[in-house]
Amino acid sequence: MNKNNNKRPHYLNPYFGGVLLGLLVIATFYITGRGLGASGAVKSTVVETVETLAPQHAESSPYYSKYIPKDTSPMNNWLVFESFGVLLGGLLSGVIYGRVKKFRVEHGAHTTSAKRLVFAVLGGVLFGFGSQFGRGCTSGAALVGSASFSFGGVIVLISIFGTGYAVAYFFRKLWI
Amino acid sequence: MNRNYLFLTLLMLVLAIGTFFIKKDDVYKNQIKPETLLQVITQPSRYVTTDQVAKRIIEKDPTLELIDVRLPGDFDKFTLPDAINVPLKDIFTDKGQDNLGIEDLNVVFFSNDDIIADQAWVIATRLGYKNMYVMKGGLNCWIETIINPTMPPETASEIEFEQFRFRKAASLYFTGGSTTQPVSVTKAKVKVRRKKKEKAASGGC
Amino acid sequence: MHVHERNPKRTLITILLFALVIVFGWITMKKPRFNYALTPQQTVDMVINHRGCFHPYELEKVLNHKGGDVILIDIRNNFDFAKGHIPGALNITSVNLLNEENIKQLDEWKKNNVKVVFYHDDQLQANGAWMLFRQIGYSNTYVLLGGYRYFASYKDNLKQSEGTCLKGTAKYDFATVAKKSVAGFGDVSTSKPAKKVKVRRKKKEKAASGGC
Amino acid sequence: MGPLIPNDIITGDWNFVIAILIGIAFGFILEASGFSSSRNLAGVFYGYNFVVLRVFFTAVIVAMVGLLYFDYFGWLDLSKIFILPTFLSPMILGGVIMGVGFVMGGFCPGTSFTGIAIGKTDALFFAIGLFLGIFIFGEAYPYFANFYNSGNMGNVTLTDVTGIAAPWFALGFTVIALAAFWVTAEIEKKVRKNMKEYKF
Repeated sequence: MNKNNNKRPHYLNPYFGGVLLGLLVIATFYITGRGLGASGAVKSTVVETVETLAPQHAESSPYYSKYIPKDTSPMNNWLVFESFGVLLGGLLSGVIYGRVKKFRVEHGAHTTSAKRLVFAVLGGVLFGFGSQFGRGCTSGAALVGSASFSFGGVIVLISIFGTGYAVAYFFRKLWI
Repeated sequence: MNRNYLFLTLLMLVLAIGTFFIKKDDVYKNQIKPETLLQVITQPSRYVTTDQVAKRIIEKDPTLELIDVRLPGDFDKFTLPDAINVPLKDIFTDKGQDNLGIEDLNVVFFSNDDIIADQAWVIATRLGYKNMYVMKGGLNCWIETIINPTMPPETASEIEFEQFRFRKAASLYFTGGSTTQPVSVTKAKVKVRRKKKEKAASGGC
Repeated sequence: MHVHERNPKRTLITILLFALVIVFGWITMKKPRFNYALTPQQTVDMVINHRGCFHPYELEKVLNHKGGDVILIDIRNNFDFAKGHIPGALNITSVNLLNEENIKQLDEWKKNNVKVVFYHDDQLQANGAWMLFRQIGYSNTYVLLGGYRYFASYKDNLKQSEGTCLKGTAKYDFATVAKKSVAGFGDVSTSKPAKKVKVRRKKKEKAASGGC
Repeated sequence: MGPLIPNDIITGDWNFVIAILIGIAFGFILEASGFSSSRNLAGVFYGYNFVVLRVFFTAVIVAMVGLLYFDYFGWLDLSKIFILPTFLSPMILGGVIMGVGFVMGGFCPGTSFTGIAIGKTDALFFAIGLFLGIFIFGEAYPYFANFYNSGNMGNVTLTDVTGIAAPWFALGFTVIALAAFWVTAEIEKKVRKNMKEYKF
């Protein structure tokens, strides 16, 4: 390895990160009896937005109405607070390791920033859409679900990574 | 590759294999501890008398769930009104457990006499179910006290006569005579009600 | 390899600490005093096949030979015991059965293959204690059929009890007895269809909600 | 003893404070492991960076094994924790869609938040995409409501479905994960030789 690599921003040893994350999952179960998550917070934001802009539509929709609590706002949700914490935690780590900079786009060698952004949005749309069928995303369903021996969690885990490898070839230009 | 990776791999394997030595009885999660079981077993509070059961059937108590633990053949020939048949051998199967632990229902086990019902009660209690009772004396006692009550001797106390009148009326009720003499039934019921539960059960098996 | 992947020192330390916590938990964990030796299935088999019953006629031998390999335990309270008990019986009130010294005694009997027979006023009241001990592995325990009451009334002629005092049988033909007393009998007691029960498995108590 | 909040050892008032603290820890671990970079994440599919696989599977096996021990010691009642419900066919489809989204977008929801935190525009766009995706789902929900609710098996665990005891799954996952760690380390070495431009 060349010396240049060693001066790059420092990361945790991935296994160390993994062990910490595993312990965090246990701690979360120990304290709250539930798991981590991320897509749920975006869902709450969607429901909140729709409810603010078109309250009647939100009430009558068979999907949104499931997530509108009677006495509080949809944003008054565990996962929303947790995701806010994720932002803070990411910022904290970024500051410590010196990775916080002005907004920039990261992309592979053979693609442009514009293309990268388009695919980021498309990927986000698919991920958001799929996470509703999957009852959670990689953190909520695949990670925490599998860790708590949930059958569905393992199904989502296998399904996400299996598909990822199956289609990776078609998007190689974006990354390699 | 650092040697520590080898240590990590081995350590993680040991931890994972270690989980095999802590295997718990996964099937019966709510099982109570033997010490607790002894405590409840020594309490006679699980026994209810045939009079109490009869009264609750007559009053159409919605919280009463009668479970007949005899064999299906016996059950088909005769059982108490609205009883469910869960033979003793099925008590802990999924089918049997569907009938137990239902919120707000009080289960009363009965059999020919009380032994088999009591055994069902012990097993179900061990499995963690609550609100269960055993009809003392079982169906034998049911016949002797409710269907064919014996007249108390002249010298008996008023309470015993009241009980007898109740049983007589109940007998009519359970053998189909209730429509012919509705008055006596209600009378008896009112009288019986005045008695406190604790004082009741003085007669029989 | 990148620098941060070269030496997983901190990972190793964390995992070791985690392992220590687990070892600590293992050591400090309260081991239950008793474990069930019989599954519910085995318990049901045992009671259905009337295993572990001690018939009154067997008492005769015990009384004549004085002790031997059978120990009688009166599990009533000591007041009832003082009023009268089977000769040679020990008194251990049922609530005290699991006490340290009694368990020690029972363990010894179990080791020496001594039959331990529980009795109360009748079979019903000794049934629970007997079933408990069978279920926690004391396969040398028995329950006296008929209980003390039967013994007290027939102590001079225990032989006749052979086959007679097994509880659990119907004394009457219920179906006929139940309908005989009244003429215009309805269908109340015979062919009533079983009540429909809301089949609802026991719910988890207060499980946490959540997920994404 | 645990879980603390469902057992009322900590009152529910603390719930949101705890949520933020747990979130901070979660975000820190993700960012510090390098999950804020989409190229690190996508590397798992092309063999040049297996950080996702390492962090993810280490977390899963540590949590699986830990939960089993904690349950046994009576510290954490596994019957009281939330088990993700299983909807078989919708979950498989959802996973497939998410898998494609992962390769295209290079993030997953949690990691995109940490990306935003350190100033990645692509992470921000991914999060906007997430918002749109869930919005589209909500609007189109009536068309596939039946499918969405099909295959409901309830809150089942692997043991409930297969009848195999949980330690087998813990050991199985551990062995597979450890083997994968050693194999992918070799793959990574080979692939990286050909990628002069990518800085780790």
